[in-house]
Amino acid sequence: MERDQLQQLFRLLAGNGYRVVGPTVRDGAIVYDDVASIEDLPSGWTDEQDGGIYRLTRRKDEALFGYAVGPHSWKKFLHPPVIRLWRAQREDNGFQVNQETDEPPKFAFIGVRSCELHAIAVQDKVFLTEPHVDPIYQARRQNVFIVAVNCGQSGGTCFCVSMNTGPKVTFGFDLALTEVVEGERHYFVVEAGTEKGEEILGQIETAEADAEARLKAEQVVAQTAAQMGRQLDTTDIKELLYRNYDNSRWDDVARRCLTCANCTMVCPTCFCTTVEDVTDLTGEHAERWRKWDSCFTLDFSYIHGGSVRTSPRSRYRQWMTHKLATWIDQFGTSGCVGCGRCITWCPVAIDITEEARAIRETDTKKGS
Amino acid sequence: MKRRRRPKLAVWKFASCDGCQLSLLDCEDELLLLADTLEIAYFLEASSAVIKGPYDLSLVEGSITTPADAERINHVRRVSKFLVTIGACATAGGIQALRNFRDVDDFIKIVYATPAYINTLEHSTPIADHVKVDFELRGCPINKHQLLEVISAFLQERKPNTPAHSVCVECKLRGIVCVMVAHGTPCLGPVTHAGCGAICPAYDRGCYGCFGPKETPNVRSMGRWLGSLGMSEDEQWRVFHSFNAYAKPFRGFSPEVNEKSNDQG
Amino acid sequence: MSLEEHAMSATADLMTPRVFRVRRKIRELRDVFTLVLEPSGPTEFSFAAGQFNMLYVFGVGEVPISLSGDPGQTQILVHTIRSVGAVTRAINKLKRGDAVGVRGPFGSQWPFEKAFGRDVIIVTGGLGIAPLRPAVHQLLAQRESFGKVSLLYGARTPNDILFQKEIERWRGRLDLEVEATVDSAPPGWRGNVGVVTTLIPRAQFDPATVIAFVCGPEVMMRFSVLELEKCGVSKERIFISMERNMKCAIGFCGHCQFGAAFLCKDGPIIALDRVQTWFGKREI
Amino acid sequence: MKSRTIKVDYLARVEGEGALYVRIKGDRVVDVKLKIFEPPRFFEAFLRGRHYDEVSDITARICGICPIAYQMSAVHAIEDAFEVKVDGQLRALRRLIYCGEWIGSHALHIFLLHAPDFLGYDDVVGMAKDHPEIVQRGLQLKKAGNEIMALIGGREIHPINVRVGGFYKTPSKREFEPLRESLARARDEAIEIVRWTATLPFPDFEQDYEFVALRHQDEYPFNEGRIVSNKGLDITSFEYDDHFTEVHVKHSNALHCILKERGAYAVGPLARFNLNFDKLSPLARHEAHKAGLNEVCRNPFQSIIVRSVEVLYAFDEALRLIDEYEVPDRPAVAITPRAATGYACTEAPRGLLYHRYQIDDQGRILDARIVPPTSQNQKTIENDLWGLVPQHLNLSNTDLTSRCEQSIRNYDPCISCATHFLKLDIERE
Ligand SMILES: Cc1cc2nc3c(=O)[nH]c(=O)nc-3n(C[C@H](O)[C@H](O)[C@H](O)COP(=O)(O)OP(=O)(O)OC[C@H]3O[C@@H](n4cnc5c(N)ncnc54)[C@H](O)[C@@H]3O)c2cc1C
Ligand code: SF4
Ligand code: SF4
Ligand code: SF4
Repeated sequence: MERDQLQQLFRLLAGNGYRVVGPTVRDGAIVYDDVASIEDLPSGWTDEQDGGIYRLTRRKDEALFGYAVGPHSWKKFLHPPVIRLWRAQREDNGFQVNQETDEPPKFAFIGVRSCELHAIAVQDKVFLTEPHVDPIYQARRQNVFIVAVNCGQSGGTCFCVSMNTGPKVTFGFDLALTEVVEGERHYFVVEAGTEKGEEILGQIETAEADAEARLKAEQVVAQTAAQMGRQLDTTDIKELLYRNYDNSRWDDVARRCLTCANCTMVCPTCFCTTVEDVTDLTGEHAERWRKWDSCFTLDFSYIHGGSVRTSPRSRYRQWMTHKLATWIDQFGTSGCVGCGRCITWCPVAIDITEEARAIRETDTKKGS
Repeated sequence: MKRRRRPKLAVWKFASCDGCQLSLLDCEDELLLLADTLEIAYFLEASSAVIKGPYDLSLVEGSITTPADAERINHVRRVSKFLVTIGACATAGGIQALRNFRDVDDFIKIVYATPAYINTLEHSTPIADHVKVDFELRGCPINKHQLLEVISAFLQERKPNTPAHSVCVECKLRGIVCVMVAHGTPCLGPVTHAGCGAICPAYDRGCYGCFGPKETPNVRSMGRWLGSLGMSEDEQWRVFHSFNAYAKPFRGFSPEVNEKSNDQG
Repeated sequence: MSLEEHAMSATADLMTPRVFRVRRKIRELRDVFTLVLEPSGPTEFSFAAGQFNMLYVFGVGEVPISLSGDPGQTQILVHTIRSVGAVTRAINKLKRGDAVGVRGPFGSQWPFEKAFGRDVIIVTGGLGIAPLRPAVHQLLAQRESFGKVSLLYGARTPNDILFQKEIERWRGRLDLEVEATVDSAPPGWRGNVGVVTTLIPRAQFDPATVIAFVCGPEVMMRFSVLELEKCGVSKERIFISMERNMKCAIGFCGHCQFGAAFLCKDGPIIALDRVQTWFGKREI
Repeated sequence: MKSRTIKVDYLARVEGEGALYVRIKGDRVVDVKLKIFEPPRFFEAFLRGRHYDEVSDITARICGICPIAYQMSAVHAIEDAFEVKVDGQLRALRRLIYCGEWIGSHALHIFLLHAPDFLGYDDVVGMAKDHPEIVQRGLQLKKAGNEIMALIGGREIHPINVRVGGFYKTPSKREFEPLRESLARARDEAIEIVRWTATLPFPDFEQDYEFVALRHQDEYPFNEGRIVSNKGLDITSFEYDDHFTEVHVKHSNALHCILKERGAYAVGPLARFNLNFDKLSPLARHEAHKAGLNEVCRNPFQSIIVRSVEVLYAFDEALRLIDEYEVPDRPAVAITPRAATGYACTEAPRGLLYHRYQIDDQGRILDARIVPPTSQNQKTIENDLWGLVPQHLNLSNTDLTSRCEQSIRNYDPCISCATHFLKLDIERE
């Protein structure tokens, strides 16, 4: 598929009632937002990432997906940061509660990475596992059309290879693209993952990818896998963390950690929320709002008399142990997909792979 | 609607810029409803009518800087059932608390030709240093939506939703690109109390801390990082010593001497 | 409605409070009261001993509160509440006929099926007896299914003993061992003085098979567990009821995590062996 | 001889804390004091040693009612020191945000502080019961002004987007669309308000004032212009200190500013209007005429009409600026600090606001001087009372007191940079 045909895909999706969202450049970063055409994509841009640092830079070519992942993740569409759950009105001798009835849009995601597909799969487990299904997540999730992209380049903080979540997309997409830029030639190798995907693809005139193109696409992914910016040894990680609740490394990281919650906000799997019960001045009208929350706030663990996790040490420990260990007990998978966002967007460059390594190195009960 | 006696509202001013009480008048859409819900009993900026206390809800703006005000706040407390301080002046001493770090006589000489006429205290102090405060609303200035939230919460006897976490949380909820990570712009968001809606990062500048310290702020680590972004020690000192200079975790900040290796340990 | 849609609207219902009315309010202690609620329209509900509801006071907020009534009674919801903060105070102000929002019931229950044919020891302190009252009712209702049943209860002072009349009634039964103790007593108190753990070694139960139900302040549970273990009760037979902040009560908000457990769905009642990694550690 | 004292311990409906003291012996006024006891906050002192880039945020905190004025005078004075010129759309945006502040501040004064005097109410809430439409209109106007500030500045009080050299971020054209609509609606309302203020009852009272304001060759003044007066003054901000001086009087924590040569003078809407009538927009001029204002208005009570004319003008100007807006290439011009002293006056809603900064080559402030409009008007306010009281000796004490307060409010004194009444003592000798 050529660049122009990608444009056609945008039109088809919009024509089919999808709200097309994808990567675009804003305020010095590649964010996910509405995209009307391929003009809105970050053509020729890439990102340089390291702990606490993200910079947009120009590429030598005009690749559309030549960057890693930015500050946003798809969870902002599937699991909205702020949403009203219901409204209530005081009535004679009581009140009446009205559920929200707004129909969410049908989203088409453009440019979903393998780690992000894994992150979505992780949140599926959180929100779509019986007996309780989150209707807000479900309504958005069930209609989404996913155009995935195989990563052509890894970011400075990525470690999907360690987490077994990339860089090649293997499931969960309707269409998957591999972008190939070679001199003058710039094309995409497309693979359909679902019938929905086939159907849309069928409406675009594309040439069957030849063997060479397929090989090129394979090479792109293999190259990326070899470039990982970070590594994390996951051997027995759960047991490791379970026996290291008292490791002094937690004190060390607490001296640096700002408990600002950025890591949890940017994490594509973090799902925690709080609710705010509000009223207007008349007191006749009440609403409940749900907002993303984080285990780094004091209110998060507040029970009458004080917060359970008052020390920054215990809050960092909660976050990292949840991501890498308790998650496995809860959902049968790691809560970390190796996207590297928490490393890049931590204002003071705290690095989960580094902290995990430090714990492993100082594991007093090694082998026990 | 069950109509109770309307609670009496009083608004008091101490050393301040008036901005926080103006926030109440800036609620253009709610002002008349507010006056209907509460009896505005004492609010000199808005009304000549003064109704006697006691007052159910007192909003106090400004810091204590004169001996007379130190007396007056005791009176305010006595006539107030529920006392809410509004703004950085009232909750942290305000910008004028910068005097607390220097000799106030020098300050007087700089501004006034005849210093003898000026009767002022050495320190500008928050209201809570003088009397019991029931709730503190942060900000320089306060956010009017938060003010309405506090008043609505008071009326319903519930806890106001004014989270004490970092500005970063608001910043991320809005999907703003972090100016510190993406642009290298120093930002106090990670140690600053939420409430403004992360406006500075939304306008492409670093947060300058006008809502004061968040819960458990790690100012030392913040300072170290600001240093690594190129802020001099003097700049670091200044950035923590502005509108909430006298708020404890900021007050005590002193830059660490920059070691060669900018390690994060 | 497809099955999928059904599941969805079912959860949506769990996210929205239903309106109940206060039928009765009973003052138990200075700051503790029992609220009897009834549905404001025809609604079906049932609950199991140990479960809790989220109670919402219009315009004030919502808090988790255990069911403290007899699970056999399906027409009413009974809650026993200590007034400590904004929401519980607001609940305390409710009068007969006032509306309350209810979501629930949520959470796990006391494991009766595991206790069939065995001794049961109940160790509780303070308000911890509230979620155990339904359990006692159920044990008594099926009394012949269990071995020896003992109820050990600690309170701060004689004036803090909750459900005093009922406890007296239970104490009068021959098929139930009831012991109460207080931390400190005025002269004239003829009962036990000391912490509740001191009652454990004296209670009659077979440590090799007994099932223990423990509920109370976290410190109290910690020491009770130590004592039970000392007597030879193994972890998988000790059930504790844990408390953490809760917002959604259906496992989405993350607040109630205690190690790997979501206390709103894996708990509040949980076997000690499932949380032994975390139980007794600080700031979990 | 009978003598009485009019004493107002806390002036109400003014911004900040002040008191009034008037002593009358028979039919002679023997003492007038506008006391300002708003506690001193020492801005000039703690500005020393701060960085030039902090000044606009810090000085904004002098006054919550007109923070933009402080920011504008500060950035212009500093740019003067660094010899930087900010023009084009960045200059236009500064005018635009200033329009927002004029509207917000004037609307506050007209409806919430001053109009209740004319109609005999304690406050706007009382007034709203009998004149609901007027009050609603007023609040909507105020809101429209605040919207301008919030959009460009980030928030209405102590905006965060103003900096030396321009802004941190400039709005896109699209962001102005909804604002444009509400401003267009508000402009129509503002016309009604000019007409309405003209119907208020005004006492006959005129004095021979020296009016001082900025005058710019092309425009009604906000940020630039020469300082001129109806008595021949015509200087630049650089010369301000040569012609004006501040005196510290015992009864006040605010400094009184006077013209070295001629003493008291008046700044503010009346002064601006009288010296710049020709620069108003045709619509504003037209409505001013219809409202019965001539090119020169010497009745300070009519300042309420002048304020509403300025509100109308500000809407007109804001709409013009929005229509001509193009996103500038960069949000701010580059700054290189140098050791120098910079001077600037801008037109705060209440009048001329002078800032002077001496800066070192690192961009640190060595010395700062700030003269707010209210200090400049203080003497004139007292003079008005000297003139007004003898004319109204027949009034009861209560009525005379209200008249005095109303007369003070003519100047919209901002006591934080100068607001209020509690107790009235009448002493008879
Ligand atoms: C599963 C469970 C069962 C409970 N059963 C009972 C009961 O039967 N009787 C009883 O009196 N209390 C019970 N509690 C405790 C009760 O929920 C708290 O006392 C109550 O939330 C306090 O709310 P407040 O607004 O009055 O107090 P505040 O201190 O003002 O609390 C503010 C908010 O923090 C949260 N919070 C505070 N304390 C707790 C807490 N202990 N647990 C969870 N969230 C908390 C709530 O969201 C509350 O609104 C139970 C708690 C849990 C988790
Ligand atoms: S790491 Fe923290 S915020 Fe993220 S899902 Fe776990 S508990 Fe929630
Ligand atoms: S806190 Fe800031 S905005 Fe509020 S009164 Fe003080 S100086 Fe003004
Ligand atoms: S811009 Fe500032 S407030 Fe926003 S996330 Fe970054 S550090 Fe936090």
